[in-house]
Amino acid sequence: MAVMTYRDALRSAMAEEMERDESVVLLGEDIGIYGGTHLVTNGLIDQFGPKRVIDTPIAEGGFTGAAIGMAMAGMRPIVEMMTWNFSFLAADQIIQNAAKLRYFSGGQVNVPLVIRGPNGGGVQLSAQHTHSLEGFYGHFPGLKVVSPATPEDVKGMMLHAIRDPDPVIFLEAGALYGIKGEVPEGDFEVEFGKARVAREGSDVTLIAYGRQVPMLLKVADQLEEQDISAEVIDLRSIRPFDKETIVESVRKTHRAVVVQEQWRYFSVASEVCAVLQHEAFDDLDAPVERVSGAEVPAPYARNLEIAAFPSVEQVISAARRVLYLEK
Amino acid sequence: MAVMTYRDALRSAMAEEMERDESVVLLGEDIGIYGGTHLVTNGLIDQFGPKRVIDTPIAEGGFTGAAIGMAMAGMRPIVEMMTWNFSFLAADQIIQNAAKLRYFSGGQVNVPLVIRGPNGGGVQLSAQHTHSLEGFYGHFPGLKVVSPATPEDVKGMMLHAIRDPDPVIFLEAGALYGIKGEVPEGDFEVEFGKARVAREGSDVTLIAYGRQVPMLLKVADQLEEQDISAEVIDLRSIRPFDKETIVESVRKTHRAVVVQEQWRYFSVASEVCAVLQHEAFDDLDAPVERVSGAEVPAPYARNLEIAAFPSVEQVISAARRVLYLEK
Amino acid sequence: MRTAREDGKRQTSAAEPKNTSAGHVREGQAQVQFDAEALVGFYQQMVEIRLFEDAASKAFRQGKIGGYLHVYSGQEAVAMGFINYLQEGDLTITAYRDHAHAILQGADPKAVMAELYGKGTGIVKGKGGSMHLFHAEGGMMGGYGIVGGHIPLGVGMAYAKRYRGEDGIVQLYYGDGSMHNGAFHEAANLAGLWGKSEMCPCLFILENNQYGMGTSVERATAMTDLGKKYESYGIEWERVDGMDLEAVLEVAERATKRVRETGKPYGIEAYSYRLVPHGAADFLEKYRTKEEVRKWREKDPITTLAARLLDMGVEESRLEEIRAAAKEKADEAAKFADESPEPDLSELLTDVYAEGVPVEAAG
Amino acid sequence: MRTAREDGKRQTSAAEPKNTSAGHVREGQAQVQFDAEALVGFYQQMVEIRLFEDAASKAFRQGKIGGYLHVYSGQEAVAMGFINYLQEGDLTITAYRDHAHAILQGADPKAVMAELYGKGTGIVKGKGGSMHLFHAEGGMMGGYGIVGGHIPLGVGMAYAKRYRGEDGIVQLYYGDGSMHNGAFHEAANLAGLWGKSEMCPCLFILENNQYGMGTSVERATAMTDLGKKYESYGIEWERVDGMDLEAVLEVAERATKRVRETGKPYGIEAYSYRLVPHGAADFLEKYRTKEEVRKWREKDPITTLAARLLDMGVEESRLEEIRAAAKEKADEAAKFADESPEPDLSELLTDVYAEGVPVEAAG
Ligand SMILES: Cc1ncc(C[n+]2csc(CCOP(=O)(O)OP(=O)(O)O)c2C)c(N)n1
Ligand SMILES: Cc1ncc(C[n+]2csc(CCOP(=O)(O)OP(=O)(O)O)c2C)c(N)n1
Ligand SMILES: [Mg+2]
Ligand SMILES: [Mg+2]
Repeated sequence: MAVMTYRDALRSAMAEEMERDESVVLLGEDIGIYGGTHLVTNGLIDQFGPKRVIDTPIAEGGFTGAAIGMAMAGMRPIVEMMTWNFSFLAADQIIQNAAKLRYFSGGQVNVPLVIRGPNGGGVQLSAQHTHSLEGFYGHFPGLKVVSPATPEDVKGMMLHAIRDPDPVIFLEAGALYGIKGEVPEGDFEVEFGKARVAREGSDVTLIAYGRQVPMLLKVADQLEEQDISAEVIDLRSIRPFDKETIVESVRKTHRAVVVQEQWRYFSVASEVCAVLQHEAFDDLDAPVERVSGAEVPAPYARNLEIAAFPSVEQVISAARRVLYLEK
Repeated sequence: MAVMTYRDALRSAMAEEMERDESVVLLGEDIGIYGGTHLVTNGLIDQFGPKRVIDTPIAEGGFTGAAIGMAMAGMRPIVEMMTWNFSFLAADQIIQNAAKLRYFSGGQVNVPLVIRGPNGGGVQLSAQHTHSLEGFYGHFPGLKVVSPATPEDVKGMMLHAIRDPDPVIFLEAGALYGIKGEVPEGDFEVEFGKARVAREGSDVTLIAYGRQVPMLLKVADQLEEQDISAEVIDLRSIRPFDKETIVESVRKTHRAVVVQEQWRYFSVASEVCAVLQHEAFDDLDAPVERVSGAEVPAPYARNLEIAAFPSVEQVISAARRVLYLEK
Repeated sequence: MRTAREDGKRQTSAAEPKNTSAGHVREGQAQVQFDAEALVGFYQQMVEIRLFEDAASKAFRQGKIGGYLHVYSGQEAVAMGFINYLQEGDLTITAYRDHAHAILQGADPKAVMAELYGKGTGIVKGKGGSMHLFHAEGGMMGGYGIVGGHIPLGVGMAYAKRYRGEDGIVQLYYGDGSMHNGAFHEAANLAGLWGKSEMCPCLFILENNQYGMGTSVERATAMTDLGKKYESYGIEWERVDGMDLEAVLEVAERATKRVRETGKPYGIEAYSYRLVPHGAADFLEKYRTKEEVRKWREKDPITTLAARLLDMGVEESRLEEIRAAAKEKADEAAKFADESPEPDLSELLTDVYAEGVPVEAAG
Repeated sequence: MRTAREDGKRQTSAAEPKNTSAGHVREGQAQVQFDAEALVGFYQQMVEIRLFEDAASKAFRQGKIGGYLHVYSGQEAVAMGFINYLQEGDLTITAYRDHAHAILQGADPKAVMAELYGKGTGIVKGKGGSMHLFHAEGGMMGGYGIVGGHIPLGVGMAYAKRYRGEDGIVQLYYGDGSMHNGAFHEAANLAGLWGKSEMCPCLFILENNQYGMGTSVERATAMTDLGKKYESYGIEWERVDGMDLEAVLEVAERATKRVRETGKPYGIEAYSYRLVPHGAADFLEKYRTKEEVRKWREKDPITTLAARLLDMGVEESRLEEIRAAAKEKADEAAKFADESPEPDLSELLTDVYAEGVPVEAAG
């Protein structure tokens, strides 16, 4: 095991796989000479040259589409969305082409493509630069959508994503680039479709993904002080969606809180509630509580931004509500 | 009351408001000289001229953006998406500009804009031309999203939408353009944010929107033959989302089935489940059942397409499941 | 071998005098000539396509084909001419008006027709329909339904060809209506850029049939000299009369070779006309006059080629035979499609993912 | 009145000899001259913007400003020149590098700085931050964060101006990096088209500072003569040295008038240079050399204007006073921002809708 940051784990997954597999290339804005806005690709152009680390113009739809074409023709491109906020410009390519090509070609072509970049808010980038798009992309069959929250997962899931024959939407938690954690040495994969029990507990299940996972661990610590044992589940894989792990946990705890910075309606948290009420109807001792972002475009001012996202206090209070310790 | 088709009701709403309010214009592909692919705008260019019925190039992002600019500068444009499938190309404009402008301008500008067009499947248009985007757009604060299912609603909601100071995503049920129904004479509005009880019943609540509403009425008829009294609720307004009407109904029936042709995950049906399990936890005698489209891009072949969407049989069976009449 | 021409734009118009003597490529000359036998072969393929489209249109009217149906009638010389110069390993990609491209690249017309009918024997198993024909084995990388959406894909494929050290190229077909879409702009700009390092052997073939649905070029852009738009991207280009097979062949041979040799994109504007409605649901054609259509019908690439062949001494009876055989082939395709079974319902849930995800049915 | 020039492209370069005598618009001539007093006024405004940006950059380094911060230093002559010719009812729209545009259109620098600090006294109540300044009252219709995303809006606003029978125009600012985005292509094409019926008085002002973040024009497109891209849309255009205020003023006066009179779009390429990093987080600037920056610093529009004023006989002490006053103004703005209260928390939930929708808090 080595300790490294989320950012370095991500970079090492790409660099190692590029060493192993020449069909892997990177495309994106300022990922080469500039070094990557978030330094995720820093240095790779020196190592692999400009034919494999391709700086593109500001044309998310165009270069995502080109990467789809590359994937169809035998390459394994990794597209960097400088931030996922810009991916609305590539939504047509992602949803209409990448996700559906295998199907409407009757299986004649595959699209082994990874689209990655930071996602989520928290650093005052305001309305146009703050989105958490797990549910948005997760809605579409044909895509695989993941949201790793630890250095180990981001490396293992990236290695899996690059080797996956299908298009993968790789939603990194931008706010976590700097966090450190243990990462296994050598080549390893973290498979898709399996949620992770980040902490075991018995009284209540707390569910999240991305940057809300470390927050839930903090919440669990605080709940422990109140003699409440919280199980924390990191969904990590959004599509395929792992029902089993959350249902199993709720069978044990009988209570759940799901937390996301995403907007409440038609979201990942909605799905968690829908699944739990269906699969664990008789096990639930209280309605599943959702804690979501405020129903507003993200504001800039620091105090407003903080108020726009779920807080530790809100989650604690939701946990206490499902335990009928408060209203 | 006059009997007219959904299509004619829609056209009359636009034509009448254009007569009343000169700031209303239409933009879209082939809406003028061609008459509109679905003939919704047929004849309007003769009545209002090419400065008010603006045929555009095939540039959904560009003309949607231009319409946003028009709206900011005092006009009330109505954009036709020839079909909503093409709106992914305008997703950035809709989500990043229309939805958020009022907020990030600190209230300095409004975007009184309607974007309308047909949505949903059922006529073998296959993968790229079959989407039901209620949940997709409904996720974003700043937008109002509606999905009328009757001639009366489509007229009343369109009149409301045009006069609304905020951007409205107006998702028409393409498959329903030809259906007929009674429409009040004269000027009337159907307000947003209120679901409609399309049929009263006492044993089970069936919930849908768009073209699944007439289907549920058929289901209700068949259930009646089995002595099951079904209440049918047409959500009509997706954002704002009317929790009250569905919760009230379930307080009465204690059971619910929600039906959509949309994909299951992170969808309108997920939200309905999430709301009901939370607001009617103690009232529910069975888990809410979802009936959704198959988790595949829409296929072309008739038999596959039929199999890809919810059927009357599936809904009946779901209704019987929540009544514990079958497994 | 004649080297690729680097001198940019060149106009080949129907009015230009043609050398009618038999022969093939002539070194150092722009003109390529085909002898009567070769032209008869092209005639046959074009007639086969036309009659295929006629059969498909009839089936649509009979309700045997659902969804949309966009036929290529009037534009055959364009795909015929360019596809003639494809080599093993080359790829093509186009929009939804794709029947001709698939068939010319070796797709079995029976499988294509069966696709239109939505049958299990269809070329993409009945899953895609008319707009989404694929014949990947033959290099036909698909028909696409979102106007402009396939253009970036073609550019990326061209990069892949060079990146993988193959000498294949991409022929990228697209319509005049799609040129005003952002996807074209972004993709053409990438192509120009990648061409600087010889990483983009992509031949852009603008099928300018003068309308995008009901919108004429004049009503879609203020700058109607569409080919000139390539210049914004540093892409050299030329225009060709797409109603004239020989003119197309001449340009196609040279352009295809040039792209292959240089690794740079090159632009074509093939000027032609859709002699039929936009799609099977375009009943009124209010956007153009009968007179205009009639005038263009005189330039029908198939009848003009027939006249040329007669001039060259080919017997009318031979052409008649070709037409009869083509009719039979089209009818056979329709019969095959009609008699084929629907896809197995299990097919609904396959081909969504290549790996690892269980797919849920409706319900 | 001099009529608008219809003759298209015209090059105004820094090398071109300038008539230095005092005076204003001269009928029938391309050259506009300003007397020293007028130029001193412009100097003052440009210095104020520069020092505002310096104060903002300092505050960013101190952690008082969050998010992104993109300053305009080096490019002041462009906005100064064009905004000078705005009339009541005209609108502008730009990207995220928007402080200068807002201030030049009358936004209070205090409110702008407070916005950068995320305070309740900010020009958009602290909700938008640096990238989203609006001063709708003064016609400033916003700064936007998605590259290219605001361009279609500007075109639509121009349509609205004509549609409503107003004689206002739109000045639409955008960067070189955004030109390769589909949004530019689609919007410029619409503008050209609507211009045919005189429904698009939109002045496209390309702020070509030669880089989009770390990507030089050469690495973003094969066709680096950016202004020529206007021709694809039937939009006439000219290039101007955006480091030279007088050159900009001359072009701006004429171009603004022309757009107003014709109802047609017109294109400008204003060539300039970002003398500072792309944004406050661009530490390394690996994409350009120190030498290049140094060379361009010599053309700094403010120092060259100062030199010109000295030449014209303006006293150095007067310029010094202007700089001192501007510094004070910037410091005051920073002080105001610093001392202003955060937005009231209730503001989180306002301004989402104009009507009818209750907005839910987090939790
Ligand atoms: C993005 C998008 N917008 C609209 C449509 C509807 N549509 C289908 S074909 C067509 C016209 C396209 O014209 P052109 O590119 O010239 O091709 P042609 O049909 O003439 O071959 C339109 C508008 C679409 N399929 N995709
Ligand atoms: C669609 C989109 N992609 C990427 C970005 C990130 N980004 C912000 S500014 C910028 C460069 C834009 O360059 P240019 O248009 O030349 O403007 P300049 O910064 O030089 O004023 C980029 C890539 C963005 N904001 N929007
Ligand atoms: Mg066309
Ligand atoms: Mg720039």
